[in-house]
Amino acid sequence: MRDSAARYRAMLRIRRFEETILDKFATGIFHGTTHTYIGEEANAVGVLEHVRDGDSVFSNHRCHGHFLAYGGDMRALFAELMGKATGVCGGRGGSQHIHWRNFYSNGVLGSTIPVATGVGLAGRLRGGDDVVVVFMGDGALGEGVIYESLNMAALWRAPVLYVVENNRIAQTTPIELAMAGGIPGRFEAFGVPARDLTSSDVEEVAATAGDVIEEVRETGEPRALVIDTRRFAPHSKGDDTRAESEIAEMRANWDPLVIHASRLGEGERETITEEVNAEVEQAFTTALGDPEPRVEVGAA
Amino acid sequence: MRDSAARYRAMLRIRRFEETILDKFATGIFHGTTHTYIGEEANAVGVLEHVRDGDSVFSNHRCHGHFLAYGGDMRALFAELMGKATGVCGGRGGSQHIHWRNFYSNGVLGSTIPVATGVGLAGRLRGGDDVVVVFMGDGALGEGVIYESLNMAALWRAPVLYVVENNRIAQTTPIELAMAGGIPGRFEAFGVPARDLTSSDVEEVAATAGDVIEEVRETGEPRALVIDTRRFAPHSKGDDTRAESEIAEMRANWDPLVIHASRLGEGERETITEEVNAEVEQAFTTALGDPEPRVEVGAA
Amino acid sequence: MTTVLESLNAGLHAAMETDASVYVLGEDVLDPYGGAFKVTRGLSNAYPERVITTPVSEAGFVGVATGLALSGLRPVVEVMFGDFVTLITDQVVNGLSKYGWMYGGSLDIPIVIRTPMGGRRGYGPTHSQTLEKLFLGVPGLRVLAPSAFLDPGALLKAAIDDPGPVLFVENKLQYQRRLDDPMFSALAIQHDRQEGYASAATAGVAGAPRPQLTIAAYGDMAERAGEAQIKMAYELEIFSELVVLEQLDPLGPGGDLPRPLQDSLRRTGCLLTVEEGTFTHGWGAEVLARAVEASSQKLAVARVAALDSPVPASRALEALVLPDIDSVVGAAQKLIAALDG
Amino acid sequence: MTTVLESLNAGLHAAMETDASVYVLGEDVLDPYGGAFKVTRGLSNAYPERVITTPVSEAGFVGVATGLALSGLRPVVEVMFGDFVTLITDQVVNGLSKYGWMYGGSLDIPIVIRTPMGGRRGYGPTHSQTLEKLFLGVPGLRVLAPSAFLDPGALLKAAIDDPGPVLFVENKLQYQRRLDDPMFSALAIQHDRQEGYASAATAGVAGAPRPQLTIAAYGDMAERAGEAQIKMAYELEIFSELVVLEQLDPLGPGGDLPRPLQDSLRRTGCLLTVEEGTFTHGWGAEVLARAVEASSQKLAVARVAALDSPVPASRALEALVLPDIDSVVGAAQKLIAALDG
Ligand SMILES: Cc1ncc(C[n+]2csc(CCOP(=O)(O)OP(=O)(O)O)c2C)c(N)n1
Ligand SMILES: Cc1ncc(C[n+]2csc(CCOP(=O)(O)OP(=O)(O)O)c2C)c(N)n1
Ligand SMILES: [Mg+2]
Ligand SMILES: [Mg+2]
Repeated sequence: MRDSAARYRAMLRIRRFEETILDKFATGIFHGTTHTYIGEEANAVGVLEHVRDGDSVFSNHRCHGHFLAYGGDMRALFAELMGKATGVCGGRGGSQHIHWRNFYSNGVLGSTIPVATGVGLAGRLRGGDDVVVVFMGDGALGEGVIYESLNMAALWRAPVLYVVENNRIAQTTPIELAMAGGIPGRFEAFGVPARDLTSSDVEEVAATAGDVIEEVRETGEPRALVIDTRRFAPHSKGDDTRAESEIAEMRANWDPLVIHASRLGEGERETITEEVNAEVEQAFTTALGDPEPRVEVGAA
Repeated sequence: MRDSAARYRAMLRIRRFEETILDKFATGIFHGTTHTYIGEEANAVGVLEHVRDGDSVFSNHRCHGHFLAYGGDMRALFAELMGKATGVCGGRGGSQHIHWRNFYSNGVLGSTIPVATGVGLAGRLRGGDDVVVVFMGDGALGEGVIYESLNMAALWRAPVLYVVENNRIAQTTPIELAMAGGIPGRFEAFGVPARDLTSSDVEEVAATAGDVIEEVRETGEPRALVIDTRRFAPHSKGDDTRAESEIAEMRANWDPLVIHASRLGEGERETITEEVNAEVEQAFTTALGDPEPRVEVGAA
Repeated sequence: MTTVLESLNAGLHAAMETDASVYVLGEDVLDPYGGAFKVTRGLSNAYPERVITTPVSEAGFVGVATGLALSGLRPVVEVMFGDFVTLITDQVVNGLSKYGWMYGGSLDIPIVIRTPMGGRRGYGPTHSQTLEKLFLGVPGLRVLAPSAFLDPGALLKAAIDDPGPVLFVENKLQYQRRLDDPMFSALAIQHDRQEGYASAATAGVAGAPRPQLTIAAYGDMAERAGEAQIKMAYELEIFSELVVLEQLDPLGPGGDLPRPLQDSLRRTGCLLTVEEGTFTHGWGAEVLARAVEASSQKLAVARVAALDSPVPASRALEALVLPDIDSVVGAAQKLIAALDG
Repeated sequence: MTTVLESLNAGLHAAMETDASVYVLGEDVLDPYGGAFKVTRGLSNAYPERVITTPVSEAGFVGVATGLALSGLRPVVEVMFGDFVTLITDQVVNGLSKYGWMYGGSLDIPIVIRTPMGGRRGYGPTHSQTLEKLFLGVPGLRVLAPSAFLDPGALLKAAIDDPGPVLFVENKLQYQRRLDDPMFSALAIQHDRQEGYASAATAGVAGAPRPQLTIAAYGDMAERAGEAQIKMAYELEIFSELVVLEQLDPLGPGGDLPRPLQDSLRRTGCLLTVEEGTFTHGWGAEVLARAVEASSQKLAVARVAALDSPVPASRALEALVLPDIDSVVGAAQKLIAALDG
């Protein structure tokens, strides 16, 4: 349970990190792709503040925010996107394939869900009350392996929290064109109780997530949390097919930083902003100066 | 809509066919495997009597009953199981891989569900009111591709009836060990309305199936029908791990032939029985005398 | 100056215009986006009712497309990244490739599955692979790859007319290549039939002496091999014949080595296979095996491919793992040296 | 008189007894049934809490097992029929085989996926295939196949101890073979290391003259090749050396031809590869390619495999499509004839 300043800082770190990526992408220093988390910061920060040492976190293609909120090193993430030796995975994984401590992300939608379920199951088999948190988007819900996993999680009582970040779009496809039925119902149909939250207020997210994660810890059973959220930036770095007015409306009503800002004094906000700007600048410059990987590769 | 005698005959044809297979299997004339439909005859007969010429039917490993109820030739099915040239697929497919007119079966659980959905979609794109009926067991519901298919069926309005024959067991695995949540809910969660029917009375099955298929035809939308049923015989030809008392209870309370018999006069039943016995005997002997396939094979 | 991308896009437009039974399915294929790599651009504007954007359900929509094909329609399915063909393996191997045969041989399954393979964009291990080898040697399936040396759009249109199933393997970096690239003006290129409706191109530096070496390649690596061929001729006086194949499997009639490749090998007695996928159990192994089995003399042989490793994201590491012009040149030099020495 | 089935079952029992982190997952693996082919028989009675029967969710439970492996447990997964590996391709190719490498090289993924391939039982096109070729050449994955000439149970136990992922390819008809089959008493068999913990067996008819031909094979076809070898020696005076490999991929250190096969080829200069899977792009193509690449002299080579067709259900058609003893004999005769002629 963090205070308002800590949460503001955590969200701002993600926002500035992602802005820096988008801003500098054109220069070509980032080889590859990126999927920025701008607008969705409250989810990662609100959910992951409840994660403890033995817990595990699984993420998807849009993993920068999750990684930073988990406690991942900003310079190492910059370096990974630059393909440097100091990158989180030494430049092997890039933006979508990150692993550090108990944090894992993979670029194949849905594919991490059974794996996260297995890590949860292993926790129960070993004993203890570690939990697993796994993030997925609304689009990923098209993948059948997710439902195979939910069924096993419920059958075998795997302490896993399935978090759906429902930004109502998959790449360019609005949810209406991709999803029949409703999201919570898809979890409940497989024996996984689900909560639905429409908010990008980090306090609300943190409160609800805290309750559900506690529930998972205590019961040792799977739960789902569906968070209605908004993606402000393009899917990747490229063109956004959505109307500008639509984006403007989102930024006006859904910005977690704006919503949370009011809880801090102006001075406090300015200090945090300056410190975060400096931290990001510093992490970026350091990564930029980091060495390329030693060129020798062998299959695992 | 058939009369009682026709339904009795249709169910008895399946029963005798399957009994003959089990009875003769040990002799080695059937190369391969089999999954008999004994005890579930009311489903195939009650559902498929509503199928018209332009409609399509997809089946699974337990397809003999569906094929015969669809109108498939008994001698050709015997011949296919014997690997004869006169077999439904010339001996290529065997027990699980049958195709005749608009009837298709495949041995990979779940794999036919998207294909059946596509055939349904094609019908809607072409226009007209043909429907598709696809059968699956409770165990097959473990396959994720089924849920991918339901979602598309609902999104794109495919006129498909998904029939779950819930005999509460998959090979040797009781449903309690394999399924969390409930079956109808799994369809509804993906926007496919479902009906649940607990009965092996062919009249009840026919009535409910008739309503639902009519609904699919009129709305052009997918529906599900979940039929609680019982498998009397072993999964395949081999050992049955269930208690004999359990089987005895099933045979006593769930036998569609017994349940339906009361509606026919004894004389009528005897005539039908004699005729069916003769027909099956005849089909079997003819198939037995049929030629082996000409031995020449090339990939399609 | 048509690009491979424009040619493929035109092929799709032509197919949809001439045949009302052609449908396009895939993720994000609708305009204005027109697909992740823009191959389907303009189709949904022109034929709104025949372009269907799908949920992220690769196995499911390939199965649905199989149902369309079973019903006599001609679906063209896009799998957004070639890496995701791993999700459709069952529908391809146990489904659409078998139906025609196992149901007695009476059924057509006119489906085309298009997907872009390939790396060099830093997308990392799950978005950079060249995985067609998973689907080489699947009975009942035809595997094609367009080439800038031939006609990508025409090949795609022919594949759509094919009564049987086709896996159509594109490549991310190939999209921007020009069909009439002046870079290749130095090459004399001869076109032949390969098998069915697929063609082969045999290229040599115009006016060069007798070729010492045959290079067999396809797709984007064929174009890189072409650059290597020119470089070798002018800088190293190594003269080669490049045989570009549109059909990866079956290679030729009855699966035998295609005629143009046989002819070239008769001239050179030396084979270098080139592909972007990983080395072991790649396309080159079968080509090499067929060539050796068919040849009475001893052939000099070698294969150029990616290292047996996942594709790293980092530019430096990716360049190390993936084969390129210099890998072709280097392998050719070693082969020739071995012959001379 | 231990059978392959008993040996594998004993290997599983030994692994579960000596290592409490070993878990078994699969469909219908519980006693009294003990799995569709009985390989897991007795395990759930002995270790009820470590044997988990799964829903029919191949992709899902392989992914779940990957999670167990990531957590330091040692899952052994059974896929009921080898034909269904098509459903786990993504979890294998983009998941468990990559994690160790792509996450920086620090992770162990000690998972074993066991599955029975093979036909000759009339199960038809989706229950009779030999599909390991889909997974040959997947970086980070080791593919093993037990042999009655070696020690199936020991190999399985070693695979379970392996810190990396293993695909363990069994064969339906192989299960009933005897390890000490008197049929093979005529053979002198030498055992060598192949690569890692995998072994190779080199067999020749005792007291036979210098071998003319090397036969490379694995799994059930290796045993059929052994029968062919004896038949050829006594009936046709064709003398061969049979090299049985437990590891299909990587073949040897660095993927090179394993030592015992190299040695035999040096003796015979003639290679016949034998497998039950379809011909094109099979295991034999890579073995042949590696052999030719490694050899300075001209090798005589040929491959025995199934026809490039689905596996029909009918006994007559199935026998036509699948290779057997006579296919090996026939191919050997042709090779030898070509050498002499
Ligand atoms: C199996 C698979 N199919 C397709 C893609 C390509 N892809 C990457 S992100 C994306 C959209 C995902 O949408 P969603 O799950 O809602 O997450 P969001 O991007 O909205 O955060 C797609 C289709 C992929 N990465 N994996
Ligand atoms: C993908 C796949 N996995 C496993 C099997 C093996 N198998 C054949 S039938 C069966 C049980 C099916 O149970 P259910 O779907 O309930 O149908 P039922 O046999 O009860 O009619 C299994 C596991 C298969 N055929 N396909
Ligand atoms: Mg989304
Ligand atoms: Mg069942």
